[in-house]
Amino acid sequence: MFSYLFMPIIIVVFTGLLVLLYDVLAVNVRKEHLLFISLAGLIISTLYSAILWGLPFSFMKGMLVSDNFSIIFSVFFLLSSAFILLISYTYLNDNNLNVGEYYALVLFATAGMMFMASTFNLIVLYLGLELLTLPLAILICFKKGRDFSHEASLKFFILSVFSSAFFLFGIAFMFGAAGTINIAQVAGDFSTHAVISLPYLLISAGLLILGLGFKISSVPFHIWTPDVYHGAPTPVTAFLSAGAKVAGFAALIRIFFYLFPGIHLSLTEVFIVLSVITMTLGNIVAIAQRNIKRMLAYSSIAHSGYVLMVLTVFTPASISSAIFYLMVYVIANLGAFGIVLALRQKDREYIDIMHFSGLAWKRPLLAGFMAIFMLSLAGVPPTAGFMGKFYLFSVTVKNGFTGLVIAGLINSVLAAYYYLRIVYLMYMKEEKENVPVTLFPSLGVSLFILGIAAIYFGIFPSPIISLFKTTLFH
Amino acid sequence: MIPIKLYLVLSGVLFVIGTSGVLVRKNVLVMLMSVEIMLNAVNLAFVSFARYMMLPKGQVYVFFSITVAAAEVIVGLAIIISIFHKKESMDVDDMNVLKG
Amino acid sequence: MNSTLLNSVLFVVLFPVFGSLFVGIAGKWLKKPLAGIIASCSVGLSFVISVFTFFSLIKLPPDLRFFDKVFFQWVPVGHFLVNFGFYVDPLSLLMIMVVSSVSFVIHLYSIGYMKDEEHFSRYFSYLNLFVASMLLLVLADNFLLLFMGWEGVGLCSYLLIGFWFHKKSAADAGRKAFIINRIGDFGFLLGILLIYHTFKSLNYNVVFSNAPLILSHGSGIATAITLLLFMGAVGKSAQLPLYVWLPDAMEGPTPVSALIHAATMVTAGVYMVARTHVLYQLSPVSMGVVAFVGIITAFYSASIGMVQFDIKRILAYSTISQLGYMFLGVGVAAYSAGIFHLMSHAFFKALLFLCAGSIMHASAGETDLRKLSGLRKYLPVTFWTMVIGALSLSGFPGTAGFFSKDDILAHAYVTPYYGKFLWGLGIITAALTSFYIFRMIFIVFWGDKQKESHPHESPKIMTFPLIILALLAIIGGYVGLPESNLIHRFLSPVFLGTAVLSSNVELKTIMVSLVFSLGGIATAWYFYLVNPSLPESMKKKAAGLYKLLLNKYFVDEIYERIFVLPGRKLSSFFADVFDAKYIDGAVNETGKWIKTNSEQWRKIHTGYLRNYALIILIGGILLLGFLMTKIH
Amino acid sequence: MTDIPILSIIVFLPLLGAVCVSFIPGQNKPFIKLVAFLFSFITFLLSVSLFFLFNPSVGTFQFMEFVPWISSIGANYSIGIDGISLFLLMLTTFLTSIAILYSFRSIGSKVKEFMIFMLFLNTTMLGVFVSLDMLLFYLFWEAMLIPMYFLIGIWGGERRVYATMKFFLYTMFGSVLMLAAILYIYFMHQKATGISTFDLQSLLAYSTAYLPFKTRLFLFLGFAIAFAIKVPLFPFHTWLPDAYTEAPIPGNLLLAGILVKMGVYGFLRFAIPFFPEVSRDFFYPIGILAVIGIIYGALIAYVQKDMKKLIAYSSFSQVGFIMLGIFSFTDTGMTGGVLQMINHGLSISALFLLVGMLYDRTGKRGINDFGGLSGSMPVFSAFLLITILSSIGLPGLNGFVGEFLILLGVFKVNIALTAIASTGIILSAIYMLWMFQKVSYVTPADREVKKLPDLSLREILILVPIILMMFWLGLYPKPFLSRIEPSVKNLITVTAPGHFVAPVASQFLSDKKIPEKTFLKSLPGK
Repeated sequence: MFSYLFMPIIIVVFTGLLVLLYDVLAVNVRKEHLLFISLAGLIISTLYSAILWGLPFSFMKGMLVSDNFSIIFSVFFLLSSAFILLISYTYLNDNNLNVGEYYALVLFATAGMMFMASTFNLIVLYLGLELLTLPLAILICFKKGRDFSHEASLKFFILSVFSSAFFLFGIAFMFGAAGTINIAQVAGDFSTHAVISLPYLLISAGLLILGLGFKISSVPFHIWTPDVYHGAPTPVTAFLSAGAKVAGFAALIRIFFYLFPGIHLSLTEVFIVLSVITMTLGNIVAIAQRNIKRMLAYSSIAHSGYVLMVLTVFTPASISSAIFYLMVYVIANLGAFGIVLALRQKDREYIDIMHFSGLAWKRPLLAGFMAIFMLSLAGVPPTAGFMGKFYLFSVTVKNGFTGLVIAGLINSVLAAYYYLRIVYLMYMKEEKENVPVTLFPSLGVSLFILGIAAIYFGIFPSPIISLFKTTLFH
Repeated sequence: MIPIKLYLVLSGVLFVIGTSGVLVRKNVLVMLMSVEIMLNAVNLAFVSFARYMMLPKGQVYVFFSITVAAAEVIVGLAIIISIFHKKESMDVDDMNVLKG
Repeated sequence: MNSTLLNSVLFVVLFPVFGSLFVGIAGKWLKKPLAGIIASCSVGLSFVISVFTFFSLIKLPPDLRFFDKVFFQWVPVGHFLVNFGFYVDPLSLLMIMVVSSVSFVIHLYSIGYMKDEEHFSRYFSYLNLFVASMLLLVLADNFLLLFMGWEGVGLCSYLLIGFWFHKKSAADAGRKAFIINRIGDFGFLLGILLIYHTFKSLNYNVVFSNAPLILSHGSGIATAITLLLFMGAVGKSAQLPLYVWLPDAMEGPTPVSALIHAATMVTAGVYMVARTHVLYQLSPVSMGVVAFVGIITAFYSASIGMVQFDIKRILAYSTISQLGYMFLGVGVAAYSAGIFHLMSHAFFKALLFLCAGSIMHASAGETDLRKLSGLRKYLPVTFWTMVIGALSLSGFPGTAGFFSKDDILAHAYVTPYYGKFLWGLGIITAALTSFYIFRMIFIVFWGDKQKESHPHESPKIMTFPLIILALLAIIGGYVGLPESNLIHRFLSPVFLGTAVLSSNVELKTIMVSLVFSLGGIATAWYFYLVNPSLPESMKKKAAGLYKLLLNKYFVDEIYERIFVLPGRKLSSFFADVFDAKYIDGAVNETGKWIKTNSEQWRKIHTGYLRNYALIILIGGILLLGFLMTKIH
Repeated sequence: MTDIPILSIIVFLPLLGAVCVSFIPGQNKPFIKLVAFLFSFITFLLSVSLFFLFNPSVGTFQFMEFVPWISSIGANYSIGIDGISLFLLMLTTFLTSIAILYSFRSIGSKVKEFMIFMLFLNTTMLGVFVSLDMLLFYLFWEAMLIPMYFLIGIWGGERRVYATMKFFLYTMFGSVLMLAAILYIYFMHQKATGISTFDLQSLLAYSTAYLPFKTRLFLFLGFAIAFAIKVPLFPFHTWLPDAYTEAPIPGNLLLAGILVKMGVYGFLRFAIPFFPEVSRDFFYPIGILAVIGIIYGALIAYVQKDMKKLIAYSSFSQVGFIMLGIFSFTDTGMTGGVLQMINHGLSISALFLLVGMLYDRTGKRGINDFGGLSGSMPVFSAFLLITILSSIGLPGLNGFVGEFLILLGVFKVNIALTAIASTGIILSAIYMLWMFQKVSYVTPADREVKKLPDLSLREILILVPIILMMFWLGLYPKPFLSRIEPSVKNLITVTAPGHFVAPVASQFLSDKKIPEKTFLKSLPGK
């Protein structure tokens, strides 16, 4: 039973080890093989996850679970990792980074994310978190010889261990409050009115929010995000924005879906405040950014704010809309980073927003996709971003937070400004500097798929939304 | 029996010391050590809760924590060494190229 | 009347419209006189149809001479329905005959007058459209269609006054005409709205038959409606205070002035008041206003006319003055007298203008009295016809003007309210009128020929119309002889229940006004032929008055100061200050404010690791602190 | 009516065109132009067929189509038209064809992209007019901003980027408020009935009958601000002069001809039927703003030096009439308002086309740069004159009928407002004739202007249909009025006080009763 149900994670971990071993042991290492092996692992794992759909199972009282929620997120992580590998392939070659470790670390981090999404046990969650964080820290400084990446890596590393200490402290208090760190069990205790120490529980909740807030870059725990996104190698930045953040949300949703009934009053207020300041700060500071990676960093902060909006109340509808939004966000964000990766020649990257000037008339298709991604992030129909926002807002109204929705809507107008600026540069400004474009097949295909998805889900969101609306938790 | 609160206060004090270390010290290594103090403070809390509630699984969690701490130190040191190679400096305030 | 003929009334309007379209579009390919001939024919055909209609109409008994022919529904919305239909009755028929006949003559004249013009066909296209609009105005069976013609003539006056578009003064004058007309139309439009609001219809039949039932005599609504309508008439017929466009209208070609002053456009106001007399009858106040505005305008502009030097300008003020008479007429309920004067005025004023055109033709476009003299011998036809016109204008016995003007004055005399005053001012104006017109005649035709000028008589195509009009200016009056008054009898079914005059009073007033107008002629004769130095010395004696009159009471300047300049300033203020600073400013400043904030807030990210840790810590403390407050 | 989904075909044919164009190589400009024009023209022809298929005797929706779309949230692909949208639909297809035909010459660079955006814009605009589902409507409504953003930003004038950004953000700001209102109604409806739906009719019946008054007030404001920005109503017009001035002429046609109509259409289709009482109470605020706009816009137009700016402000001034008519709640006023939308669309696009034709010749568009064109370009001057006359409401041309009906309607409600609004007819004559004089009269000093070639056959062909329409609408508007009026009547019936208060209303409002009309009584005129 065990091996059968947790194969997805195991496959990923073993693929990581296989890649490492292959790189070290094989006589004549072909770099493509590393990619193929990793992709194969990810895809097999994805398929395996898909098979498990609708077969909820829990192992060791929820230390590991496999329910629809975990499967959706696992597939998310697996696919986004696959796209990360696809879009980073020649980047790695050009920077002499194309080694087994890179693939292995990405796969390990993926496994960590999957752990985060598929456990009720907080300590396993902590392990997953660290399994995500440590490979990431290494990946961030993977590109040797750059001040940026070292600084970014150090900041990321110190701050994440700092905040994970708080997270761990939160687990301890949960243990103190309920005598268990199994969230489902704690929730069961609520319903049976067993004695739970409320002060400890609240402290615990606060510290857990801090730890996860760090991962999802909610203000004020977002503070590392811009620097790290800026300093990390671009594929890693994409990975951070797509995978790590979503994993944080997966954990947050699972924890607070269960904890919520007990302490919903205070939590709602906390999430409202976090949501508003997160999206406002993210959007406003993004306006001043001149570096595309920094801009996308702040934009990703703002998007966390939007998702938090719906998490003020943990209803099934809230969760399905949050998942849909995250999916839409990841699609557009991966696409955007993919295009940032395309503006490159060998190891020189062009990440100032001015480098986008006149792109549309040089590479119309590329610019067209960038425009789609930007508009999707801005939430303009008919892109998926609009549907995501629309669904999110409609659920928030349903939850009774119309004021929050208005804040979110006004924020989306602010956001439109800086997303449109990229579009404006691409289409309405003359090219200043000759910016080279390196487009390779795997990147092109990825962009194409992501671009189509960003439109498709904007027009036909129905199937995927109803998928997310099924019973998610076991 | 010594009340649980005192253990928690001790744990809290340790945690604050660790936190302060991260905040005030400029040396990266010392910062890393301060984080270790924080983790140990948590371990103390775990153990005291476990003892107080007579739930041995709390002590098991500490093993997980220690393992993770060890992994953290390894990765952290690796990063610090590679930075030292480059910069010949341990001062964390030297690193503020990325800002804004 | 058979329906074919009634249907054909549509063509009274359609012929000139087609003429206008054809000449306008195909003008490029038409040889010069051809465009003019086509245009003239189209108006001529209108005239023919109206004459036919006239003859079949008078065969009918007087009570049955009213036809409302609907062609199609124009604007149907729910209960609101306005048809495109024509109202054929003695009044409209008389009007279309006058309009089409005079216009036809002017068209003919224009062929000769405009032969050297570059945009010859365009001119005729406009001219045809002008006639068509006026005919539409007259024939309309409802107020909205009337308004269409009403605005249409305003448009055509704009186009024709500004016909010589290269001249800034012409362009300005055209614009002025249109805009001042629009000011009047603004009131007129409100009047129409109020009519619909009151009667739930705009059709003449409905409105007029219901008016006495719905509105009581002297009711406020009746006064409001009629005054608003009159506002339109004031604009269109150039009465005080909206007369200022007409003197400038002489910037257009002279036949155009003839057309505007005689047949189309300015008479529309008088026609409208006569047409809606049922409503005016209900409001004594409005009647009084109409009469007073009329007579004051008459006197006012005649006084200006006395000192002007431009022959066309003198004629323009003369028109304003004569229109004043007509309004006096309709204002004292002497509708048929007003229409009668309208008709005779159409003949002699068209004549006078065409004569003026002939003079200009002869003297290279000169219109200044001070540079014209002694033309009698060179322009015999012009001279004689112009004298006839002038006599008619002065009300010389036996001319059309004599009968029609005195008809009005006699009616004014018997009006119960201030009748004597109206009449008194009327005959004084009559004296002024004879003075200024003969001042012009004497100066232009007597004396010595100017040096270096070679005056010559105009071609036949131009003198022929003069002769026709001169004949009309004389015999036109005989339809309204005091005793047999044909025109009055013809129109009486329309103006049922209006004042009938005893011939006794009429004879009495005729004698008095005759004395005055002959006195005017005599004075002019004395001033300009017998003792030419007298005017100069008079000028010096009454310098203030002279200056006032010469500058037309400074009305243009006053309007400029009160309306135009402040309007411009307000516009500039709105455009450059209010819109730019506040409306735009609000949005742009918000944008700037956000950008400033953006620059400020990003400073939170100092780049120092330890600051970051501190921020996370502070966030955590706040978060925990907040949660702690939830513990009771 | 028929089994052929003709509305869907009309809406999506241009999009298909855009896709086709995107597959043609960019160098093959004539072919791109031809394909784009054919698609827009066929769409136009199809929409003309609607005119004949349309049943003028009923005021409800026709050609309805219904396909489930996002079942989980109750959004459907539900479209249909009534007499109001029919003509806006036709106007859209008409002006798009004209705009594309015009752009053959004036758009020299990036033709392919231009055509793609034009066709895409066409689809979104058509979608707005046919949507009977709130989500679908909003989707089209917002999507429309994208092509417009590009059209202004890429092919616009000197300050195009500023203009397009301002346009996009400002209108988006309004739209999001509307989105909030839509979501709120949706939610309240769901709470009351348990049915999730974005269907226009069901939400409409619900909101007029059951929502508390205060809620309706806020929701109305949400809609009203969005639409007022689009119209634009004073003081929300700041984007307009910039966008109009900077947009390329084909963009102008659609921007001024159709986009601003969407604001009015929004009022007619959503704000008013959803909140009839509130709308009636808002006659004075909106009426006064409209009248201020009429006079304010006219005054500013008078001192403009740039022809496009002058036209922009004139357009701003004229839409005030439309708003006034719509909010009069009388059949004449509202019908006039709808008719005036068409009229304004025609006259304003003709004006922009004419300015564009001058710009194509000289690269200038200041009113002082020209003069005496009556001599050198007589055909141009004639067209310009007719267009100007149409826009200043000369009887016999289209503008008058609409304007008169509006004034007639408003007169019933408030005489003073009518009188003040009517001064607009004087002011419009002042600034329009001023422009005409500057352009067509008085000989210019500039030799070059004297030698300008007159309109080419293509240009005449572009203008003639518009001019003919002006005359048709002015002289025989009956076919139009007869189709608009039933729908307007229907609207008036639906918005009559108490129309939707069903007996079951009490069960939703057991504790809250709809207060009597007390709001805004203190405002002037009441």
